[in-house]
Amino acid sequence: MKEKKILFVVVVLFLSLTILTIPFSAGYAKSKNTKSIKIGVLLPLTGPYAMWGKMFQNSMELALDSVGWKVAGKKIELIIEDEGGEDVSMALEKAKKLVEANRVGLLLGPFYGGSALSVMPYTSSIPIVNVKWSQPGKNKNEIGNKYGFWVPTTYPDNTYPLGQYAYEEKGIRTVTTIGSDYDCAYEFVEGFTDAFKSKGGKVIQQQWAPLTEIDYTPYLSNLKMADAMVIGTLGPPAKLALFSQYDQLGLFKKMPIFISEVGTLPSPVMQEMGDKIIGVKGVEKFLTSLKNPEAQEFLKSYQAKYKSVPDDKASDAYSGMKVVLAALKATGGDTDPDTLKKALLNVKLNLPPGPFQFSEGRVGMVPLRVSEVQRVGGKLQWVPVKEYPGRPPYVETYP
Amino acid sequence: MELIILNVLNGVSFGAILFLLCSGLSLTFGVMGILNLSHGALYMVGAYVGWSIAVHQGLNFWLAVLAGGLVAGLLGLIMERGFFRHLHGMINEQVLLTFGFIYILTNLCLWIWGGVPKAPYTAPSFSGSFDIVGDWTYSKARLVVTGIGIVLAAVLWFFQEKTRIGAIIRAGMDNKEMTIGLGINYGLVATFVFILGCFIAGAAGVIGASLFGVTLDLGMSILLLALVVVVVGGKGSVQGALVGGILIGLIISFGKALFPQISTFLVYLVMIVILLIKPSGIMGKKVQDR
Amino acid sequence: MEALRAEKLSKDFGGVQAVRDISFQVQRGEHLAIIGPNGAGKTTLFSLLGGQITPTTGRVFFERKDITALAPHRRVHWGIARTFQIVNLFSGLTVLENIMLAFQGTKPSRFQLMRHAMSYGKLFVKVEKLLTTMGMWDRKDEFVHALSYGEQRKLEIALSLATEPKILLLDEPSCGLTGAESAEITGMINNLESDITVIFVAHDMDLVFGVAQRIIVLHYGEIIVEGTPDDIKNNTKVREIYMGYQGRAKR
Amino acid sequence: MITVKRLYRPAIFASYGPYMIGLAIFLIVPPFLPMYVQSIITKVAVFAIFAMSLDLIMGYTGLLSLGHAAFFGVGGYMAAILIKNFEITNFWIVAPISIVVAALFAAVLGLIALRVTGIYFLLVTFALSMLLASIALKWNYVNGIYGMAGIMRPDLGLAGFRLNHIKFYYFVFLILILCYFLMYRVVNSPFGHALRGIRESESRMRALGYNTWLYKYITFIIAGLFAGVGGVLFTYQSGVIAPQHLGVTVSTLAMLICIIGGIGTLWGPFVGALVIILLEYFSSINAPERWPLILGGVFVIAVMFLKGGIAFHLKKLWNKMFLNGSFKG
Repeated sequence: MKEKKILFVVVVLFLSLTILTIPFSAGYAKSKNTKSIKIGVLLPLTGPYAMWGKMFQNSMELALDSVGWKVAGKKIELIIEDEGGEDVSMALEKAKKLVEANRVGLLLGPFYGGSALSVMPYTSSIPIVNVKWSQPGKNKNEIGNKYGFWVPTTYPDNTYPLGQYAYEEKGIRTVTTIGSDYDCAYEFVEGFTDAFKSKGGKVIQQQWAPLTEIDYTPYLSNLKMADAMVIGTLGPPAKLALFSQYDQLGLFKKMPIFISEVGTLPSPVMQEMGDKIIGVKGVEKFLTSLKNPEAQEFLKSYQAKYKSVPDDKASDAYSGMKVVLAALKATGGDTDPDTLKKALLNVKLNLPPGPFQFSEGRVGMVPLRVSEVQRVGGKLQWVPVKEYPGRPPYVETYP
Repeated sequence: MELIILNVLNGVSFGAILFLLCSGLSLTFGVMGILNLSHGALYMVGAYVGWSIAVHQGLNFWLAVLAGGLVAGLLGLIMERGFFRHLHGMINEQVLLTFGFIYILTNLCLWIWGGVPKAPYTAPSFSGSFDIVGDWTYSKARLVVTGIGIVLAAVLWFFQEKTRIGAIIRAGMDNKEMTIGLGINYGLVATFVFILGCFIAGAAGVIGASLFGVTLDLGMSILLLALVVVVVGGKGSVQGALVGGILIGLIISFGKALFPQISTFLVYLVMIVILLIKPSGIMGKKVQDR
Repeated sequence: MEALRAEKLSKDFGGVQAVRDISFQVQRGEHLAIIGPNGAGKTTLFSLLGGQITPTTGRVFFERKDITALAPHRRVHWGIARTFQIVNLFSGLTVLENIMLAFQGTKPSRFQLMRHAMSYGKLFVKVEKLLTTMGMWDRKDEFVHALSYGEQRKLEIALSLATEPKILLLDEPSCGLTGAESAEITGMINNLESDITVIFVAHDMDLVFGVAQRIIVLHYGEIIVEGTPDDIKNNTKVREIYMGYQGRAKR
Repeated sequence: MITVKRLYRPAIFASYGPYMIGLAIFLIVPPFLPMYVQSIITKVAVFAIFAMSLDLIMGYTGLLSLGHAAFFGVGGYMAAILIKNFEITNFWIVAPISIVVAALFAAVLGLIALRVTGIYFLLVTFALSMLLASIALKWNYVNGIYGMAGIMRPDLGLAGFRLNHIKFYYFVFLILILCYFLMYRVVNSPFGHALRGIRESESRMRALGYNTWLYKYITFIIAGLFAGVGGVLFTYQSGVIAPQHLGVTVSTLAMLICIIGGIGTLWGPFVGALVIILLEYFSSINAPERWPLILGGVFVIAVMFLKGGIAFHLKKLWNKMFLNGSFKG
């Protein structure tokens, strides 16, 4: 009989747990005070991109600390939800909850491309301003959303300067490319090759690996020798393994590497990888070695509060929040979509990567820096070698 | 010409990793009839533990392999004693239970080691490469891994075919009731084999990490491959896991080189074909239709 | 009228010759017993007749039609039903549900998707009649796993009777039963309708001599003797096989 | 001589009580809930249909499939393709076609899967669904890994009648009731009884004249059809359908819903869907970083302690109160 009792208790506990959570969150919807500005945020706290979730949260909170969590006299309330990783429908459910229950004035995120595509139709139908620090692809129904803003530039524009640099400065004439089999990687490679081919360069091989790839050695041993190898972007499982496999096949001596995101090699990982990655070139907006005051101030305050080195994506989130705060200041805290949209469009601000402004197609314009891995004072660092000023995206956008 | 040699080497070394992973899974599946889907998660936990020991603390690589194995073995003990003991023969309960463990272990790893993927780490004597053919060089780590795979295969084969415990295990696989009838404490042997399987998974994680590094969704992606190998190789036999592993490794490496578009389908297609022609796998024991 | 005929049936399992060119005939309504020591190939022969396994050589005829390769479930539709040596019932279902399934097995309504299973009045009448004759009507709502072994054995036979067979193959119907229970089984077989042919395998000699009109003795997969119960009783070879087993083998 | 058409006529309320109460709750309460909870309850109804279809083959026929999400995903993808690529918006064209396509897939895959039994059936169905998922992952026509998004509420072809949140919920709930009724008939028909027989002992069923392979094959198709219904409604409800909705995570979720709800009863999966979908959603709201831990814990607790599922215990509780304890499992 005793065992039956335990079972019964478990069942009752079980049901009460689920019933209990419903009113809790429903009641939550009742707190509608207009004094504070509510900002809803979708972050990848679980799933394959969980490493950036925490970093985004830190950077945003850092930006809010700098204004004391207040703008135009109103308190700012940050409501953070997990966008989940693989299940793109979860991001949409959370967006609905933020809009309908928490009555957020504007929505930040989600980060992962799939989640962004599934949330986009919902946010544009309400409408609600949706500022993102993930890079937009050329996909029309993403970049076509009238209330969508992207702090970083598009994928192809991000790697366009790298293609120019490779041809003009390094005298590279032929390249072979590798990337994961999804549109983010296609467009990163496309940006590089558009610039490279427009100068007269030749692409002799393109390889695409599944997103969940674990072992890149077969692709590397299948490489055709060219002046350089270009990496689009690789699925999370083993992107770092590619570099050590590249080294184990002795290819660093034969072919320099150009990568499209400096974020692929964050600083803790670089120290682990060691000297083999010296000379790898990449392109990014924010680098810890930048000299401008905003960059140094962001770096120092991030390291002081979180004891770790911020990377380019952290700077995107920090810049994103700074831009939003500037726009909210301009509108006196009013989050009406159209007024906020106008305010965002004429935000001009100096941010860690440099002077920032939105293009008419609502894509962020900041200077891009081609940089190289060098050992500076005993630590491996990304050192800028050439700066390209921010300019409107060459890819078609829809103002 | 070198392309073929390289691909064969890649296939065999990747196959060795798959063997390291699947030998444990195949044993536990064969001996206890339990399909432990969280085997991949144990592989990942082992790899993370190995990273902490080898890179974080900077200790000897082989100590990391041992540590990874022990932690995974301990988890295996908890799983077997606490849960699997009550679920003999209830296959869908087992599948659900092990799937629950995947969720738990992955989130625990996220909690303990954070989200940043770990770069491949290996013993100092194995990093680097050596010239084999033309101007191509080949990584020492991959050959070491292949070597470990072969050595483990020999040890497990000897353990299964020649030792007394091995005989008990094989008898148990054929007819469990009869083995128990002979007065052998089959439960104890089964538990020992389960923990051994998990130990091998954890150790394989560390060895595999010397090639692939460690990330959070390694548990799931490696599991899918492991299931294919166990089916192709045949459950319960060490030789099956080795042959299955090498075969799948070769299919994958040649698939990626020659027709990358369909390499992922290929693996599942092979699994389905084998399941239809010979459900017990290439080397597996004949399946009695109870 | 000839109900069943086997011609030179033989079956080997990877070199082991379980049954070697067995031929015999059974007339309609006749009660035939198949006896022999363990391992004589009785169950193999039985599975060949039931269609569970197909013979290596030889053929089986049912009312002169060749059914050697006919699938087991098709044979039931032609009127050949069988029971199992190890009780093989639907233990998770009630006695009533077991019998309903058995009755439906050969009826077109078995594929009916929409109508409620319990709404077949005519079928229900037959079920009620069979269960009362078997004396299990009051146990009809009982789960099979709650029945006694004897009742399960009776239900085993009831299930095959429910398919209204022309030929009834009983695999050791009284195995594991007490004297009284096996006597009950003997009585039940004897007052079956006269046109049902019964072929059964047994060790229980009272059942054999109480029911069989003809007996076949198998030994090492071969028929060594065939005849009426009296011939078998005083046949020297049969006595030697059985006695030989009790006493020291003379050879 | 008993001539009653139906043998059982116990008191109406006692045997139909649970249905009435359940129906009342799910018809009256939703309008008062906030909109996003309504969409979650709609997701519960969608997964209830999907889990019931899995229960047909798992609970009633005893076949363990780890790839049932394949038909769920195929139904969803077919609807998304018709809406996005063919621009057919009328629900009464999109839904039937998608459901039929899902059933066709079940017919084809069933031929392959039913050649093996037991743990190998589980592995073949797993491999088949992962094969479909990896095809969807690579196929640009269906937008690859991101899947197809931006699918609005179904247009029922009635001029001026727009399905907003709550109307869509009632629409889905109506389809759930219809599916439940159809599956209830199938399960209690002679065909349904034969399925239970196959679960108990397939060899005995063959000896009684049933072509057991054909029964399993038909059930596989019926289950695929209802899974397709779930898939179509999921695409409308969530607005997106992606490769992982074909894969093993959704199949295991359905399996968990059946186990927790209680296999072998049709309304078990309904209770299971309610508990699991709500738990998954609200645990991810209240513990954004640790919700997989909670969900994983629930997996383990459910399997270890809830033998027979919640429905079993609720029924026992219900019978104790009303049928003074004459409870049969």
